[in-house]
Amino acid sequence: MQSSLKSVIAATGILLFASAAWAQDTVKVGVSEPLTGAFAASGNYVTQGAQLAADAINKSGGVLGKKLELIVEDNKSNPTEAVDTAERLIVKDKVPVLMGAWSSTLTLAVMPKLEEYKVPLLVETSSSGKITTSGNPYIFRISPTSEMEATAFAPLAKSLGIKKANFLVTNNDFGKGSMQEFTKMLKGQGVDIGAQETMEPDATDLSAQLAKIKAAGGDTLFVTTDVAQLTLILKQAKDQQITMRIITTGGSVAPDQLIDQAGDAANGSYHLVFFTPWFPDAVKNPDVAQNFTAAWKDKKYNVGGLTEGFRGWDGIYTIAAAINGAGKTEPEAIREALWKVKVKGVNGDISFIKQGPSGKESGQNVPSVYLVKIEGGKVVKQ
Amino acid sequence: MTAETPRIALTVERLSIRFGGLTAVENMSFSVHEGEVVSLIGPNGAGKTSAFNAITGYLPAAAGDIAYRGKRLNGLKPNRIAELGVVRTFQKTSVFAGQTVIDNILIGLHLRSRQYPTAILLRFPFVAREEKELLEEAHEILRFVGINAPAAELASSLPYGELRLLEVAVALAARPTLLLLDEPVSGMNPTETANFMKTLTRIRARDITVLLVEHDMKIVMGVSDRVVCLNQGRIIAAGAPLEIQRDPDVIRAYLGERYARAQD
Amino acid sequence: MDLWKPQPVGRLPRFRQSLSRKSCVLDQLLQHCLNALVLGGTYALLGIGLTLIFGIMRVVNFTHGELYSFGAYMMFMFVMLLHLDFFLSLVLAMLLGIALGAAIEFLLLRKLRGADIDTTMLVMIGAWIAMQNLEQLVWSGVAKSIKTPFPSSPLVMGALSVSWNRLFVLAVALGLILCTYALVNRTRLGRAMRATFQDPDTAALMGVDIGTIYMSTFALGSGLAAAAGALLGPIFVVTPTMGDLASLKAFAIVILGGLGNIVGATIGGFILAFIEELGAGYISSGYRDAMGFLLIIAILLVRPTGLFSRKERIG
Amino acid sequence: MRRLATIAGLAFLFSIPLWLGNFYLLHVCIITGIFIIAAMSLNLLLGYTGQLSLGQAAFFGIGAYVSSLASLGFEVHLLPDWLVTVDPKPVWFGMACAVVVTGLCGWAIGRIAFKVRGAYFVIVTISFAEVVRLVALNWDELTQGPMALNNIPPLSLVIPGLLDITFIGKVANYYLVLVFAILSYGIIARLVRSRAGRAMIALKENEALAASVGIDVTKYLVLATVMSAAIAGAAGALYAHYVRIVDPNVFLFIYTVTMVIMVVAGGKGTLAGPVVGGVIFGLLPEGLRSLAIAPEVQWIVYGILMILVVYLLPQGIVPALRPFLQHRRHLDAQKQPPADIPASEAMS
Repeated sequence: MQSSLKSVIAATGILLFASAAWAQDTVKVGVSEPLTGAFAASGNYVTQGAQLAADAINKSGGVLGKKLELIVEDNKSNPTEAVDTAERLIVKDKVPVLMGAWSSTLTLAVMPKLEEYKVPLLVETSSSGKITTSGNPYIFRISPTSEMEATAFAPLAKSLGIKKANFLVTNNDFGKGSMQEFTKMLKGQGVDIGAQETMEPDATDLSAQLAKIKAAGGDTLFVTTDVAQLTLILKQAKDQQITMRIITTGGSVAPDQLIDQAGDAANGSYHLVFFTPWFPDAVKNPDVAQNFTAAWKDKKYNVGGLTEGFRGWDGIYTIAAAINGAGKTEPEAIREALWKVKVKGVNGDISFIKQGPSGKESGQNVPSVYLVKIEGGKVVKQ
Repeated sequence: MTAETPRIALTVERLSIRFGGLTAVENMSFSVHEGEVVSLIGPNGAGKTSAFNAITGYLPAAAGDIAYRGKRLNGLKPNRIAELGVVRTFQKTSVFAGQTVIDNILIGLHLRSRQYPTAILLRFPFVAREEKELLEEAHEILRFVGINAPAAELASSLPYGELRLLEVAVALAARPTLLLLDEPVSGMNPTETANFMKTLTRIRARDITVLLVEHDMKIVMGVSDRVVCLNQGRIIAAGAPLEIQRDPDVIRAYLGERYARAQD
Repeated sequence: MDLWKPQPVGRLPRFRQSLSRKSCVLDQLLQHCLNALVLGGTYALLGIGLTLIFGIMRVVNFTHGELYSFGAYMMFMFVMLLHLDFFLSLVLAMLLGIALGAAIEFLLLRKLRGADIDTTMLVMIGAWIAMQNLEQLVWSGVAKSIKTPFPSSPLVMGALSVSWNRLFVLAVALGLILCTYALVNRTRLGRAMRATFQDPDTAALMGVDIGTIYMSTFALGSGLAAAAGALLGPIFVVTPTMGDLASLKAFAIVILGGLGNIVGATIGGFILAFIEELGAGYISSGYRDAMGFLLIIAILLVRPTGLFSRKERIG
Repeated sequence: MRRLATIAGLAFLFSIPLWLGNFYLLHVCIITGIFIIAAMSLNLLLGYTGQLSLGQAAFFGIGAYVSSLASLGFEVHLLPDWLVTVDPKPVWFGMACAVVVTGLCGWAIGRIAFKVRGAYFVIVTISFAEVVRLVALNWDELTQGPMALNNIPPLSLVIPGLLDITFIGKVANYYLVLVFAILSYGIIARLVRSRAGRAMIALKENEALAASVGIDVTKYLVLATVMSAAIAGAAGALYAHYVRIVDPNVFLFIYTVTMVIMVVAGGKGTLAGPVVGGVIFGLLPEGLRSLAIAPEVQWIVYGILMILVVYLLPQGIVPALRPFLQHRRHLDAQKQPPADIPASEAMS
């Protein structure tokens, strides 16, 4: 918690000051993340990961012979605020490339600004399909779409023996997009769909939704939200004796933090994640994962945040590779270069395929997806 | 009603006012003729101000009828009653304290003015013309009641006597045909009181009917055509000042010492 | 894979489902009521704190929600950072809430006594903004959770269940409400409070030290809000903005119960909780928080003095 | 003299985009301008009728949503089998709808205000804003809920063969907001310096006395809330078509608080107050930001300033400066009729 506080101050304060002082000598990258509000926990982890990546890159010589400088703005988990941060980063700080904005809703909100100012955005977390299919050529996404997650999960639906599934998701593009894709996938497998409940991202008392879900019956509950709310759901589900198998999607659930904060209420839950620090051999690029994990632990950041923080790391490394590839810090050149990057990331190898209407395609990475389970206070492979 | 008798302006019939279980006024009946000055007197708590409040719509009447020029006032809101020409002042000094003297009067001229929101926003020519007339009229009212303070002075910074005159000026601006004054001279020094008497005479001269609540008997006896005396919510006597002065009930209930003092 | 043939799953269970559905409906209703009961306790706690301040001091206390989150953060600090005993932390959080309330009264409200209600309201809004952002600066915007010593498996009664932690909260809340009631109705201080509520000027003439009464009232109200935060923090999570809705709901409860009416605020707290919980369960969970506000608007239109106010009274 | 100063001031405001050069600062000016309009609308209620409405963000937000929805078009089931479809309308029409709808909301709130006053009125207005926010959050079919209304079209004015402007850039939007601000100022100035404005002031100063001289208190309170709401709605519509995104957070209490601070600090019940307060509190965040100060600190400063203003300048900045202008005001008041407001002169 101290570290996150530090990052907030560092992000909004020192770096802004620095930007004024050494404007000429650095390569600026804009980062818009939710540092406060409903998604604050995840946003701070991603920002920490991004900062670690920038430090590591700078230690090994920076980009184009200059230091990489992150200008972090807090989008307050609020779409209008997210647009404002993009406006500020592009118009005021004149960054040639952005990373953000965590939630799909926030990213979708920022997208028109990218077209207006012609600046590329590297999307590190958002999962809504709409982001890459709406024909915005300034979008490059390294995180999986909900559809990819659902497809990856499909074979498991049978092996887990899911017969009737319920949903509890945040009332935004992230949650609803996920619910839509998983419903489609499950229906295709002949699974009954029970209650489909939504919740506000900052709701804390979910007992009413859980009571409804319990009454609906079924064997599985799919949950899509971030770690803070998920902790509450696990605890409150246990209070109400909901014995369904809980499966989370979206990868923003930090199982270690769940074990720590929800205690044995976390036992028996399944989680779709995109980085598995618990099984170093299972990841595609063990050395990269090793570097990241070491840097994270070095800073004494919360280990629960590893599964979220890696997104920031991968995002910044991808951006750095694109800037190096472009050879200059111009938005259009960086956008061109992003199509050619091949980066060894924590999640796996990052490169972009084309998605969306032709002529205005967005870039989409094909990342790895893992399912893990919490059992006896430990994360186990599924 | 024959032609010779003066026309009746205000009639109060069997008026009762209650607060919860407490009866403030009971079965009160009296009337005021056009152009008259009538005083309502009685010891504290006799129900004078309550009667005022009921007539002007600030208190609901529990029973009875109030009518002005044939129109029933019961249940009307104060502003509707003011539109009918019945305007009052308040016992506790009551002006628009944060506004200048002239603005106080301009507010008082509300009923005189004919502007409506559309005309104001679109600035119809008559609006500016009317504003000019209103300002002239406001200055005229100031002169009429005899306020000497600068028109741009804040009302809150006026000396007490002028403040009470300003109250009357605001009421006069509403163009009353019946003016109800609630203890207008209480707290004034003799000079201020004398000044006020003059103003009251001028008001009379304008054919404005006046209903007065006052403790100062010099004023009451000096200006009233008729006096109604209340005690404990009931009328105990009514008539010309001289009759009232001689009425044994009144003397017993109220005038005894007080009037005796005033006579000296 | 043969198990996935539709027939055996389709018929038999349909019959069983309709049987179990009936009991499910009842269970769900009872579960909602149980949840509401627990929630109502803390609402009542928030409500009586505010109704005392609002009733006696005529201050629309926008910092009430901040005291609530302050209590929760103190709980977090004591339990999670200083590793103090859970129950001791609860007491400490409440005491600090009392102290903070007294400080606010002394620093901000004392000089404004007699000022109109809008002026104090603006000051309290300013204090609220400053406090909330200070909290965010100190604790960051990331939600904190607090560990509890209660067993993690709930108390089970048939199909119903409730966590021990929530039962504890309900018990403590009811205890604090009774204590407050007794304080106002059975002690010298309480009598002076009631006198001040009726008529501060006369009370002052009769020798009541209005300054002390105001400070005690504000401190007591603040302490109750902090206690509510300290109780609920471990059940939910602690965030800098957690108090915003809480204080709006407290306003709703005060209006529901009538100004300065402790019993009214207690009943109002439970009514609000039941309406919210049942509304969320059977109408729409999204409009859960709207129920309270719709209730306020409706009540004020029908009965501008609140649901339970006879005349303005206290106790 | 006065007229000259006004013309000079307006010339300065109109010249800003010509020499500012920095688009980001222009963006800040536009947002500030929009909030000044909203603050002026609040001032009509708070400053002139004395009703502390803490639901002003509701009108602002309703204006933003109505205008956006009308110009984006929408489909909504009012009953399960009754689908209402609205095709996209021109933006100017959407903005007009916003003004009308917020005016109607203002009418409703004005009627309520007649029943409850003081603290209760404040709480009713807060509740109103909160209910509207929750509706915007949950009525996804119409408002997209927390997913926000995106890609809102910018205002474009097309008169065939004569005019064709799309307000998409910063400079165009700046002038749009400036014109709206002058218009709103003019409307409010005309209103408060008329019979209607005097009635509102009377209502604030002394309601009983106002009624006694024939002022229909309810009528003018309703008039004030309708005008106030409509202007706030227009500001909200401007905001929506400038930032081109609206989400339910637009109803948050913090926006109302921003407006209240602007009005109270500048001087409630004065025409210039919200403008002065708006300029200070609109530009202050950027000043603090450039001093490398965290946003939380900015808000802490806001909160403390608000307390200090109430303590030290209870009337606000503009009335505190008034003694310097007192001499001329005396003359104004003695002269008949009072000189009309310069801004509206510049307009007509």
